[in-house]
Amino acid sequence: MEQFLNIFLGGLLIGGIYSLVSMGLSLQYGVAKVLNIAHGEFLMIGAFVTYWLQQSGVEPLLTVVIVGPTMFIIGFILYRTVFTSIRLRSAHPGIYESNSLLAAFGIYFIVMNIGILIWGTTPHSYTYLNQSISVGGALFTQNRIVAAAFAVVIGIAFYLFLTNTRTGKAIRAAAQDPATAGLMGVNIDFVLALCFGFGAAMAGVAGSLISICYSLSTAMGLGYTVIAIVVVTLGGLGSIPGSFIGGFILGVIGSAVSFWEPGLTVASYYVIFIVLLLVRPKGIMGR
Amino acid sequence: MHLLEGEKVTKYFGGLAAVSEVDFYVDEGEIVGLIGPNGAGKTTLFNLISAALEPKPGIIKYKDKKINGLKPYKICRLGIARTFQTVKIFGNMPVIENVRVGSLFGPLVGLSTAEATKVATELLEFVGLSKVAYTPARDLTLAHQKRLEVARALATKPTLLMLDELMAGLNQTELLEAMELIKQIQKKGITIIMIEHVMKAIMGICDRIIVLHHGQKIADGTPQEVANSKTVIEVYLGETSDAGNK
Amino acid sequence: MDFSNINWKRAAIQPGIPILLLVLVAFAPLYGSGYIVTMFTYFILYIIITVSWTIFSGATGYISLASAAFYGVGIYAAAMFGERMPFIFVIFIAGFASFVLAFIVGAITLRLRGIYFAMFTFGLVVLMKEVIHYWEITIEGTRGHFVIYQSNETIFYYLLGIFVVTIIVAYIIRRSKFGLALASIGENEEAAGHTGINVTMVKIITFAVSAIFMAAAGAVMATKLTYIDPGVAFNPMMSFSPALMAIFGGMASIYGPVAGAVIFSYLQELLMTGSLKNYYMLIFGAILVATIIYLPSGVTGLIQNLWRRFKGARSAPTRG
Amino acid sequence: MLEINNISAFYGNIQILWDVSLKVNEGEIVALIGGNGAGKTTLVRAITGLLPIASGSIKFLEKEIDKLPPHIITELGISHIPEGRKLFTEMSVHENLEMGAYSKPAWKKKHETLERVFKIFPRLKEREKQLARTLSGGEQQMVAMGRGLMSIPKLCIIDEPSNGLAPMVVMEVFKIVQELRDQGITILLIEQNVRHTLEISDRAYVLENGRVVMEGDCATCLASEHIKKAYLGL
Amino acid sequence: MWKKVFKYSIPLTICLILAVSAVLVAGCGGGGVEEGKTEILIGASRDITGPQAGFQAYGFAPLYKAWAEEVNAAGGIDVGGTKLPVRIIEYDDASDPAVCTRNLEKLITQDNVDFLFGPTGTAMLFAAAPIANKYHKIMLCGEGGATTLEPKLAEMPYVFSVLNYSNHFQIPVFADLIEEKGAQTVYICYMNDLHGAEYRLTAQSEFEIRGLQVLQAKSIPMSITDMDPIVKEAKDLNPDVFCMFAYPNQNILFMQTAMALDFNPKCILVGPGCNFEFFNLMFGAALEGVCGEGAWNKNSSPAAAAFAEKVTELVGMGNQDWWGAIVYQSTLEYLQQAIEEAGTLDNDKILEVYRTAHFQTTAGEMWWDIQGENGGGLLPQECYAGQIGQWQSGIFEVIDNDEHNTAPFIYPKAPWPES
Repeated sequence: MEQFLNIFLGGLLIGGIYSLVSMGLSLQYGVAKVLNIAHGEFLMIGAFVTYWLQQSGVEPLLTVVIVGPTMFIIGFILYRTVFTSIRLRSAHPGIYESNSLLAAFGIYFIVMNIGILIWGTTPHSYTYLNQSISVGGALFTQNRIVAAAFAVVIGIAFYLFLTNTRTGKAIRAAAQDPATAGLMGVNIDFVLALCFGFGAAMAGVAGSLISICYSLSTAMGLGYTVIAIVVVTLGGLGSIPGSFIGGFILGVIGSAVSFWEPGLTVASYYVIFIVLLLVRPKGIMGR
Repeated sequence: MHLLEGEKVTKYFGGLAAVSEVDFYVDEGEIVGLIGPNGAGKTTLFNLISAALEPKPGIIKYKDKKINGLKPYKICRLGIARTFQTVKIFGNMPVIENVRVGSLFGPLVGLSTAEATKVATELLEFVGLSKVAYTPARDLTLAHQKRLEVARALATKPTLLMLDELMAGLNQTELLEAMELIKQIQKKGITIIMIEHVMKAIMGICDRIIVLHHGQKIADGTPQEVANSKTVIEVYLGETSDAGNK
Repeated sequence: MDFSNINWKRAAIQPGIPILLLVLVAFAPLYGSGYIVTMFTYFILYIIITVSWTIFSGATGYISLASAAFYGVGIYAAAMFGERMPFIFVIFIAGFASFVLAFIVGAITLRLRGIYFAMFTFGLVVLMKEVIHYWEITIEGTRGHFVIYQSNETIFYYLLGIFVVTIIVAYIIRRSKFGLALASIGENEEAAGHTGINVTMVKIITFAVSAIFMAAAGAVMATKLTYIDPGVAFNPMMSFSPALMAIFGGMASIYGPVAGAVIFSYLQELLMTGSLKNYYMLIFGAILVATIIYLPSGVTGLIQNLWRRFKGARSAPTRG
Repeated sequence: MLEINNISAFYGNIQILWDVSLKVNEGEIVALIGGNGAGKTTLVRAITGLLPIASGSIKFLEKEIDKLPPHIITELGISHIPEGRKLFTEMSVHENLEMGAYSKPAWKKKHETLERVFKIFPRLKEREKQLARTLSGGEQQMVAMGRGLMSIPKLCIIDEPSNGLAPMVVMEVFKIVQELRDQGITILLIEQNVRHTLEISDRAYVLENGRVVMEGDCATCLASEHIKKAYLGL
Repeated sequence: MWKKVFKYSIPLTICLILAVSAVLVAGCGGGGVEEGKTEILIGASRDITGPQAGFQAYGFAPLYKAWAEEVNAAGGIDVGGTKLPVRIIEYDDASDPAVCTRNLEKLITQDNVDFLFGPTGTAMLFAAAPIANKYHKIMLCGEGGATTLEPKLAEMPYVFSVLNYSNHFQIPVFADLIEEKGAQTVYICYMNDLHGAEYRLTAQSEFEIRGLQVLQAKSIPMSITDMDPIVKEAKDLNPDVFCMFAYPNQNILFMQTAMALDFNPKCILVGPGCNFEFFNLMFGAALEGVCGEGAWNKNSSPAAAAFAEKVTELVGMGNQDWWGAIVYQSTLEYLQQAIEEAGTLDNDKILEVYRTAHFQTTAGEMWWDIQGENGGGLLPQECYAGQIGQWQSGIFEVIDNDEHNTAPFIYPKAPWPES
């Protein structure tokens, strides 16, 4: 029972963060149609900014307020400068998708290496809320519970934003049919850039949350990108609730594999991904 | 024996039947027209025959052999060639290369390169594109691109040629030329099944017309029969009277 | 036979210059210092990988990120069989193993839409790395293998041989009926299918053939590395490099990928060996983004455009 | 109200529209008819700003609109009800309608407009919470039209509303179009269903191969030999 | 016709220009004939921007640099009568073995270095050793060790492995220590790379020989961020001894997790990393009784005391390495004396000296244990200052069961302090 709680609750806790990262990618890939392989790099930058601010005495959870908007602006500008022009130059959506994938790889190299030049390659960490709490005999540190709670709150808040506001509805409309959304008077370039910005902001915030419970290094990004891609495929392309739930599912699977054999965790994500692509590319929530 | 025969051909997209239980046949040497309003399932039916899609359920027979589920290239090599509603040419290749692809890969026994070039040149002559043989295909006008598709289809040495809206968007002169071209193709002994909206063309050259509506066949007969059919006038040509009440 | 149509000058120049260059490079070990041989070895390596990448991905537009997997298969073949048999057999085994792997991967994935194919192939590289790594650590209790080593000149000439074969095969594929089929698939897959091309087979076979050269090059390079582990063998950079080099060089002709490979491996030589590895990666990324936005047809495309414009400007007065 | 002067437009290298001129006066239903590929949809794309025109001008309420982006044109009061309905299938009927009122001025009044739309299409009120993809074809067309009205348009471009609908439903749709005109909305109706269209319209333009081949009031058109032959199959 | 010629000749000309310029540039860099040596060049491919970069930058590099400066300040190394200064050329490989081999080739064939220093880490050493041997350059492998390299050393006469590693005395010593104290069960967690794999294999066999039960041997990936599963499982199994064979970052993570989840076995061995002073600064009192691989400290000998002060000054507080520093320094001193004895830079002549000579160094008398007939060398156990260390009141005490030890082994360790 304790073992089960350890695996299951531990999976849900990390799953909360996976959800947040994946919802960000879902916006970028599902709506803006950019398979942003540099997604994890925004997370890395977010984590390091938090680390940096924490070192100069700022409460880590408060840095979310700085990291989120900053990453949003960076993502927004990036989309307007790089991806909009790729989109306008591409003859058809297929070319846009593959070119933006390659451009995202370029951005991945750029951002990661800027990170390395600033922060080096050695891992960093700080301790914050490092006491543990017992849940039915299973121990969890406070920082994880706080981070997961934060992630879930942000995720739900964003979902409410999507369903209840004018801009949120425009994003959902653009996700389903950008051309028609344009007919409704939605400025598509703007909305797609907005989505990309929100995606980057979510990655950044997830990075901040990760930094309060795990150690960080400039090479951490790609791992989270992979997780996000798997979750987005799992949850169904462009489905925000799908990504949210998918994050928890992958968290639990990852947790179970880690308990059994930590060396195979990453491999298990790829196996899930490959099987999904072959068997059900639409994802569990896709139609 | 019919050249091509379909029994209860059906195709669902999602929950919606795009083509439902359509029986049809095409005899050797005929020109068959396939008409119906937008969304009636004409192109879907074409896709089912040319194996871009697989009917579920239903049987399509060609020369008395079941051809459901074959790959498109097999269908092509059996002798069924097609053109597309929205042109699908190889835009960056020269015109003649487009046709050569057809003659190199289309027939059951492929031609040698030299023969293929010869055949391609002849076909371009036939459809009237020899002047632009070496320009990239994407630079042609829409009418010429459609002709190019016909030439490419002919290069595969088909018994049955399927033309999807060959005449859409053509002007009066081009239209007449296209009709002439179709007649010429028929003279070569090739059976034709064509989707068309231009009534004049359909009525003028088809031996038989099949009318689809909402995925169902509502009429099948000579142009005269179809034009006089009450159902067709109601649902397709648009009768003024109380059509809605029936 | 009619000889009047043959353009003798062109016939001499067209293969002439590449052959001259090849001879020049082939004798590098005789006149160059030890390091020139090593440097040229890397140039040739990247040309092989990039040209063979272009054989499939350039023609069909399917972005394959599996190059590293095939290269890695070659490396592992050398590590496993290098000591047991003559090296030339090892190269053949590497090529064959890679062919089979690519064939299987192609058969199950080439029906995936473009971007999914790219993701799948990338996943394949990482998965192979992780699984072999795990196998070595937990089952064998070690990581990596030693590879028999060979003199720099031997390695150089092996690679040169593979290079020549790759270029010839790429040229033949481009010029043959098969190449026409590939180009048709790249232009419009659906129409190609309906024109009688066995789309799936053509794609799978090309994919598998292009993998042969990558693996063969990997097998040779393994002897240069002398010690290999999954991280070296399945380094994702080997997947990105050919894509960038080909796109940067331009894929309309064989020269494009060659030029791209030479430029980048020289840049790599300047920055990566030395202490600017991270700057290399940074520049690599920046050029990748810039190329996609500003140079869709690559350097060779740009030069051809400029040349056309230059020629146009020069001949304009005579026309007017 | 809408004035199109001698425009041409291209897709890639192919010219689709040749010197097309067209006028819509306030309070009219103007029909634009023509076969597939005649250039109707291209013309609409040019008006709504989705396709740049090569030459000529488009004026709406005396204002040049041919260089404006689509969302601004929508705000000016042109609403486009697209061919094939193009609903946001994973959103509810209510949300689809709300999207119609996306432009800022319309958003402010969306509750009142919604009431009006529900008055015209009472059936939509019953289905308010349903996902759009669960509706029948006719209902979907109603959502599309309702959505078009949500932007409080001055000019409504309705693209092939009868497409793929059962004959009975087609009649209903055309009735609604007339109703809209009676409520003071100017309409540019694009149709293949020539007879019905000409019956409810005030004036008509016939587009063939990207050129306007005939214009005039509907009675004349219906009587024309050309129309009879080419479109009515008589 | 000329159009066609132009069409093909332009791309070809570009290729030609590129190729020729490449030849020229490379030629200028590497073609020089050496004549009248003015300095002794030592090449190294190091992890400057890779995962262990911090240790390279603060822990290891300053020692080598300081040695070179010291030698140069004294006028250089006496090579057959002329004193030549020493220069170290460092390239970055970011822990990528492929780049490392390429760097070494560049150092040897283009920069014409006289000697090589080994790269950082076990796997890197594997990649580097064959290259050194291929080009007949003496290589002093500092920060790495590899059991599987041992049999190969017999065929690698130019490779000298400096550091003590798993079966090269550390784990056998540790196994003796815990066996003596009556430990029964062990949990092993190891990094899934060569370093971890080797320690795990050695540890498993050494423990089992002595009748200790290995409850679990689990590998963790380099990228691990969550040690909870490992620590929770270990806590369930309740071993007497917990061994963690991973790098500092994972070890720090383990320490934090073990404290947070209150996992406190009788003995904990973590390393490498534990041998650095920063572990002490980071964990303070919590580190009491934690063992690590190494070791030496200021109590090892008077020379060591002086060297400890020098090291602190060189690398700064926190970066002192209580495992390798003293050996690296001593082998450098050995190299200098060997060159002077040989009176030439000819690697083969110097090799002769290496095979037989004993020299006095900071760590005491030093000589090499030559493998096979004429192979490379390992240091014998007597030449090390210690094998296993344990933190006791802020000092990394040597606890070996021989004359090297500076303090007795404390078993069981103290509980974690209340936070």
